[in-house]
Amino acid sequence: MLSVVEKTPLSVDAAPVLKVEGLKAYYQMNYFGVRREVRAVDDVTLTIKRNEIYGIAGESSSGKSSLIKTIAGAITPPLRVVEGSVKFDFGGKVLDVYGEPERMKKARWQHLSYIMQGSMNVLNPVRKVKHAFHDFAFEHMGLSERAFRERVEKHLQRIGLDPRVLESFPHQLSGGMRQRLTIALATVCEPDFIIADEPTTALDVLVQQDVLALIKDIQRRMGASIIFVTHDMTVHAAIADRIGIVYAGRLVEEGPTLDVFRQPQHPYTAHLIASLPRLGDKTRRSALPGKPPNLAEPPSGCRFHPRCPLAIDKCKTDNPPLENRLSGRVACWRAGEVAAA
Amino acid sequence: MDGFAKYLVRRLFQFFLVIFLGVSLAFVITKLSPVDPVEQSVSLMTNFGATDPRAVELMREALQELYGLKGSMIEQYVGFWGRVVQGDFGPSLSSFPTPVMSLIMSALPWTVGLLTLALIITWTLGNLLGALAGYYRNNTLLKLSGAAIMALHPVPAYIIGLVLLLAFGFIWPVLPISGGAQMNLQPAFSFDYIRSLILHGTLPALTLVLVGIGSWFISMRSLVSNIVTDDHVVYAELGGVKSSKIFSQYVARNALLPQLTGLALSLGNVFGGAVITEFLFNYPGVGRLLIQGIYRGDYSLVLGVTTMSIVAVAVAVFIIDLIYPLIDPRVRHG
Amino acid sequence: MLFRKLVATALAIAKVAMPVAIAATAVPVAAQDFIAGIPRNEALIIQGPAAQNAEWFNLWAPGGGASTNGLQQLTADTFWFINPEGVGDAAWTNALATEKPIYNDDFTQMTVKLRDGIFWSDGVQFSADDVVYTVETQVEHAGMGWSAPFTVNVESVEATDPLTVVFNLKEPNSRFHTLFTVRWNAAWIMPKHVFEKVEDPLTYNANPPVSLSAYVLDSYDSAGNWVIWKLREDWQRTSIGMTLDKAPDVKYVVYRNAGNPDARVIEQMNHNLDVINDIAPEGMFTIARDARETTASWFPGFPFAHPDPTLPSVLFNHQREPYANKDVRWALALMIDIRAVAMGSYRGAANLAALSVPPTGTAVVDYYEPMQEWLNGYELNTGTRTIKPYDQTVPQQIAALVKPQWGEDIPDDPAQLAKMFGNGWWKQDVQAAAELLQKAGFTKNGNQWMKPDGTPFTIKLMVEGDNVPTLARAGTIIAQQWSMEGVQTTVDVAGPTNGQRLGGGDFDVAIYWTVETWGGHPDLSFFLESYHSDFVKPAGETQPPRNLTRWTDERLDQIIEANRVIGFDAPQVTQLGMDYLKLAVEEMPFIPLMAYNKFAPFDTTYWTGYPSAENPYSASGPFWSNLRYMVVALEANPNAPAAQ
Amino acid sequence: MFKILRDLLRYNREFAIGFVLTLGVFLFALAHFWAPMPDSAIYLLPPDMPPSAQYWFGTTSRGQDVLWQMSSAIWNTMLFGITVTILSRLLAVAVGMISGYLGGKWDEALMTLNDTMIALPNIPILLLVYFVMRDSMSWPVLAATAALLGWNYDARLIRSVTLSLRNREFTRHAVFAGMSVPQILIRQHLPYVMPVIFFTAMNNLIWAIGLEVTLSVLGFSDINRPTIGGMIYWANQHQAIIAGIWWWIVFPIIAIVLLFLGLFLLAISVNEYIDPRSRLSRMGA
Repeated sequence: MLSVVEKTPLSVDAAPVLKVEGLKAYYQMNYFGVRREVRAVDDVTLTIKRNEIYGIAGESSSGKSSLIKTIAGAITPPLRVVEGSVKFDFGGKVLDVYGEPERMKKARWQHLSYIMQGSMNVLNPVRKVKHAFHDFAFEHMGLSERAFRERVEKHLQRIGLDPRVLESFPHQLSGGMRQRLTIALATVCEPDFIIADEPTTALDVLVQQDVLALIKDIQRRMGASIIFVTHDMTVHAAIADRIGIVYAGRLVEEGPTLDVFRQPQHPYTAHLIASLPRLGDKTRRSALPGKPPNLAEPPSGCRFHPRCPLAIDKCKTDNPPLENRLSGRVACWRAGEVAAA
Repeated sequence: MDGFAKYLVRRLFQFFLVIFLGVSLAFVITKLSPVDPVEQSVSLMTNFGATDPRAVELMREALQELYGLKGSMIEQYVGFWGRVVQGDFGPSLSSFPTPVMSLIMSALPWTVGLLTLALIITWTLGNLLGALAGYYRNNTLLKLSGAAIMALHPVPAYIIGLVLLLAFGFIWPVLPISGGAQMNLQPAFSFDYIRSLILHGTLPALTLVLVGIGSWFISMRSLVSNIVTDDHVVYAELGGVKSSKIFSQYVARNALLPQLTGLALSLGNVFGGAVITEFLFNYPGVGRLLIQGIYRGDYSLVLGVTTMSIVAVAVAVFIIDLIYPLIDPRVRHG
Repeated sequence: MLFRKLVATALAIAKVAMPVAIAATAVPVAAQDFIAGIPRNEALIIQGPAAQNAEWFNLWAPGGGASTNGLQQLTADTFWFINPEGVGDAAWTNALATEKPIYNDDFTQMTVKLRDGIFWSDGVQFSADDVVYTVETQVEHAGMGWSAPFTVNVESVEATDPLTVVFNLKEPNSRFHTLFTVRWNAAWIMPKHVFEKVEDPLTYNANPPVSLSAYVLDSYDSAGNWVIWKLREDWQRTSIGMTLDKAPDVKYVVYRNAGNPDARVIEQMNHNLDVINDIAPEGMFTIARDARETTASWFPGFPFAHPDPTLPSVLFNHQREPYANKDVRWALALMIDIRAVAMGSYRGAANLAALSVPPTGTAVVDYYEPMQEWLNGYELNTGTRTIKPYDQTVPQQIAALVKPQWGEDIPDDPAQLAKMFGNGWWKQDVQAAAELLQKAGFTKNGNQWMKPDGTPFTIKLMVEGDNVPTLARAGTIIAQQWSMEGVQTTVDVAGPTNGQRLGGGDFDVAIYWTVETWGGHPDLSFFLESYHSDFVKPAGETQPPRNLTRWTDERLDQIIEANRVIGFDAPQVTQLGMDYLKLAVEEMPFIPLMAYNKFAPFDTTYWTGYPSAENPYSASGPFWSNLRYMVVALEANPNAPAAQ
Repeated sequence: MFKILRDLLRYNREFAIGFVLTLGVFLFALAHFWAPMPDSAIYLLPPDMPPSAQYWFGTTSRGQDVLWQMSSAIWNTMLFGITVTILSRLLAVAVGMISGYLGGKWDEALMTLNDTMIALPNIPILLLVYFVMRDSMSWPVLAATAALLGWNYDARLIRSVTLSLRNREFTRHAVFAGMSVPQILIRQHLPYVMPVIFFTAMNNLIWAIGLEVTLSVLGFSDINRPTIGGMIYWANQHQAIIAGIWWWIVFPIIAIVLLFLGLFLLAISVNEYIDPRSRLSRMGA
């Protein structure tokens, strides 16, 4: 199956910053003679435009984390890209993540930065924070040591951090401060594109709100695009312009946030949204039966069919393509019937 | 009390406990020794001369008095601590009446010098090679040196020493195989003396290096291959940080911390290796003193050397413990 | 042989690498600038003791080390010396004394005439006052080395004139002079002018020492690895110097601790160590094979070794059952195949002993040769029959065993063979051994002998181990032979506890020596005095040295008592000695095996004229005090590599 | 089980080499049960014969066949090493897991004791103990003594693993489910500690065999029992290397190095296989 042509109606004015086409990334292991192939990312196509915040949602082990790592070029064997491409376009300079690793490496931090999952631990525990800024950003800025320092301090202040944190060691800072610092680190070069993997997961709710507001604020100010992953639908609701739903390594639905929340097209999306707690609602949310599938031996046809309340025989044999529908795209044989169910 | 002070107090407590338990253990074991120093001396003195049986009786009594071996075990133990605190282990029985302490003090610089040098080389080289091998997994040269080091690793010190002794003392006799410096050369800060020290120290030090390097190499390599998957390393790679910098500041520096603790913990074992090496190369250090003490049944010497080595190892561990916070900020700032 | 090729190749490489140092002289580089500031060709390098008490040079107070690092060999002196290898009058040397001891009739007084013109190395003249001081000081200080024998024996000592000393004894003692007669060592004379200024002679380290002999301390290593002695300017003013007609060639003597036996062999082959001993037979053979042109030894060819006047034996603890029974002892002796023991322990290079006296020095002519006939006729009753156990052909049998390896070194003449391998030994006779055991009430169960009480007869055979490797090896072979004949035997390595366990009676059967002699004199009082039953301790108490088996016998006491009251040189001494030897054969209190052969090769690169079986003018081990006679007799090798 | 072995052999080169080496040495050691002569017998063969068709590894100066001596020696040395390893593993696991799981005062006390023992130079202490025991120092006693000195490093490692498990969710579940402490430690935590035990066991085995060699070479062991160290002891007694009887020392050393190499390769490859964490990391999130 080759890439599906991009037909999103929203793509009229801006050229896409990121183009992911027919991306397949598998864990391929020859594990003591047991050949295993885990299809963590299976034929994903999506584009992200300038100034856009794109959220990727899904349960844990749905492959969403693998997807964003693959996009960031942050994968190590045994996870390998099998097919497809990831291309960034930074002002006419097109970078193929898997085609030109050297050029890609140079572009990092200047054009593309990354906020890692578990970003509590991304700072080197034995060095002061200032060294991290220096290592990551100094070369890209072309400034003198002093000017660089001033620039960093200013940046920190803007983010609401006391510049004195530069002289601290990571373990002396609170979780929230460290998270802010990684965001500061990721944005200090004012990149065109930020990739964030579960940026708020480890934080408590209040800090989480704070950080979300910060991300959104920076994005507005710098005019960057963001792609981020989280399982937490409320975060998507808070900042994403568009969201994509991933199930078992596949993109099953995509659309403007508001539309997706209002009118999910895929039964899985519908379930995710329905399970959100609502004010004043005291009824227990119905849990989805069954477990996410084993990606090493995924179900035939639509991978959701064993858990799907709407499944029909066709779902068991044929894989539904991702097709435009309403303001977004969806991959379901019974897409139109979800709302009714 | 801040974290550092707390750390310090704990280490200090540990330091004294190690000394107390170690020295007591050594005392008890030594006192259980079946060798009677008086008999040992008597047989030394009567072995070669014409002997009058009645005279031997007299000699025996006189020696018992002289060696101060009277009194119960507890009395001897209490008295022993009193003397240990003053650094006085009494006279050596086999080198009577030279104080044990002065024997140890003249041997100690040799051992400390040899061990420090060998340990620095071993630790640095082992960790450097191990870290490189862990980071650059596909480098053929590093793979080969890794295989060589690993094959060498299990070979006991005695055998490595023996092979070196034969290779450079017999088959191709270019290095001295016995003693600490050239004969009739008085210790001085001169070219000749230092050259002689280096020549005589080469084979013992090489033995210790070859014996010790393997475990540092292996542990460092596995530490590094774990650390390279740590978030901060992966992140730095994604941040386009230069790989030489990642290796030195992100990988090696973090991996060195457990290795430093390992260094402190290994000192006791390293001393064991030094005993064998000194014995083999006839190196005038404390290890050889210890083996001689055992062979001669000189238990005040054995007790003195064991006590001193326990104290010395504890002091070295303590010093490393003090250095540790300088390198690991997490300990420094609690 | 691959290994030798390897060595040769490596040497070839070394030669290319260092053409100047090696190719010219065939001496490895290390030998050249070996001792800082001392020309190699003026120094005799002797294997020294393992480092011990480096700063200690007081010979008279207990303090280890001083006795074997050259101090007593080169600086101390006393009245007389006996050469343990010598025979007859030639073995006796008057050193500080001008003549032999003069006893009164009932042996309660001994007079010694001293040499004139002897000086201490600090210029003070030696006199009878030094001797008196030596005795009186040691009597006053109980811990000093010869304090005890002086206290027991000496009533008073006086200098009747500066060259005459008279000892008045507490009771008759015809062997009192042996206290001042050096075989290995003896009571050395103290420098009165030095010690009288010292507060406590027991803690005085005598550093630097004053010498009474030809050499004086030059320098030493505070770590104890080496001591260097140099020839005195006034070497002629010493007892040894007076006998020389020219200055000794050896200007420096270096006692050097060279490490384990392997290191010693290597160092000698590298020409860094002229005199060594205590190496394994294989080490000796290696030197003989690879460096024969530059090596001298006691015998020029096989068996090379120098026999010490000590007698390695199988010792039984007579206070433990069943070893008090002489039939058991004899049975165990007859189970031994001595040829295998000689081959296994010494690779055949053993000097066998059937009699209970070391087959060395004068004992060969005084005892072994005269008693051959008696030994040949000796009959042993096994309980069922009488056998003649002695076998005089054992030397020929061993010669046949070693001939394939040593060929031309092995003569055919039985007399020559007897010199090399001893006169004979007991023939292995398993049948007779079985009969003896049955006579003692033992029974055989399968291939295991059971004691009369019905328990299996098993033996723990104690050996010392590394210190005397050849004996450890002999022990394993004897253990195997006994085990094969139904007495399960295991070897137990006692290591440093060996001496103490032997003394304390904490053993069943051991391999060690319990007999030592003068070597150069037929008198057996050296060890026999302590064999008197008066000195045998009950089990659990420590036995004075020598009679380690705690053997008691009235006949033995009679011999000892008779020996006490005759003069040292009296003709009856030899007769009493033979009586003892016959008694020992009959009782077999311990099984004598052989002389304690020591391999003590000499490097002839720099020095020649070492003592040998041909010319046994001195003992050959590095630690014997009469080594001094060798040191002054050595001649510089004119072909020695030039000093650089 | 058999399938795993087959797969490992077929697909993991390190395992295959390690397996072949170890099995080879083990079979060689096992062969001593069929030796044509008792291993303690001496002078049954002509001494000092170099390796030949008749005596593959030559004969010793004591008239023994080096081949059969080695076979017994490796067996006895392995037996000693494995005994030390098992005993010291038991101690290390007990102390490490209890210390790690209980934490607090217990942890502090046990680890203080542990660190004290680590700081003690153990060769001198072993020599002293040997000295005291003398001939009652049989090899099992020596093994027990060595085990008493050889557990502390690994107790520390095991403790740190247990410590990290203590706060894991499944531990809390187990506590709520009413499992007793030993049950939790054995059923829940042991599987995670297993790889550490296995891996440290290899190092411990190496250490123990090194110890055996060292003590035997100095003559501080039962010299009647052939071991690798004992062979070298006897070779030294006969100055074998100097005398050119190199096969007496070289072959035992080669054998022991091969054994170690085999065990080491097995350890790292099996460790990879049974370690749930490394398996997890290979599977991805």
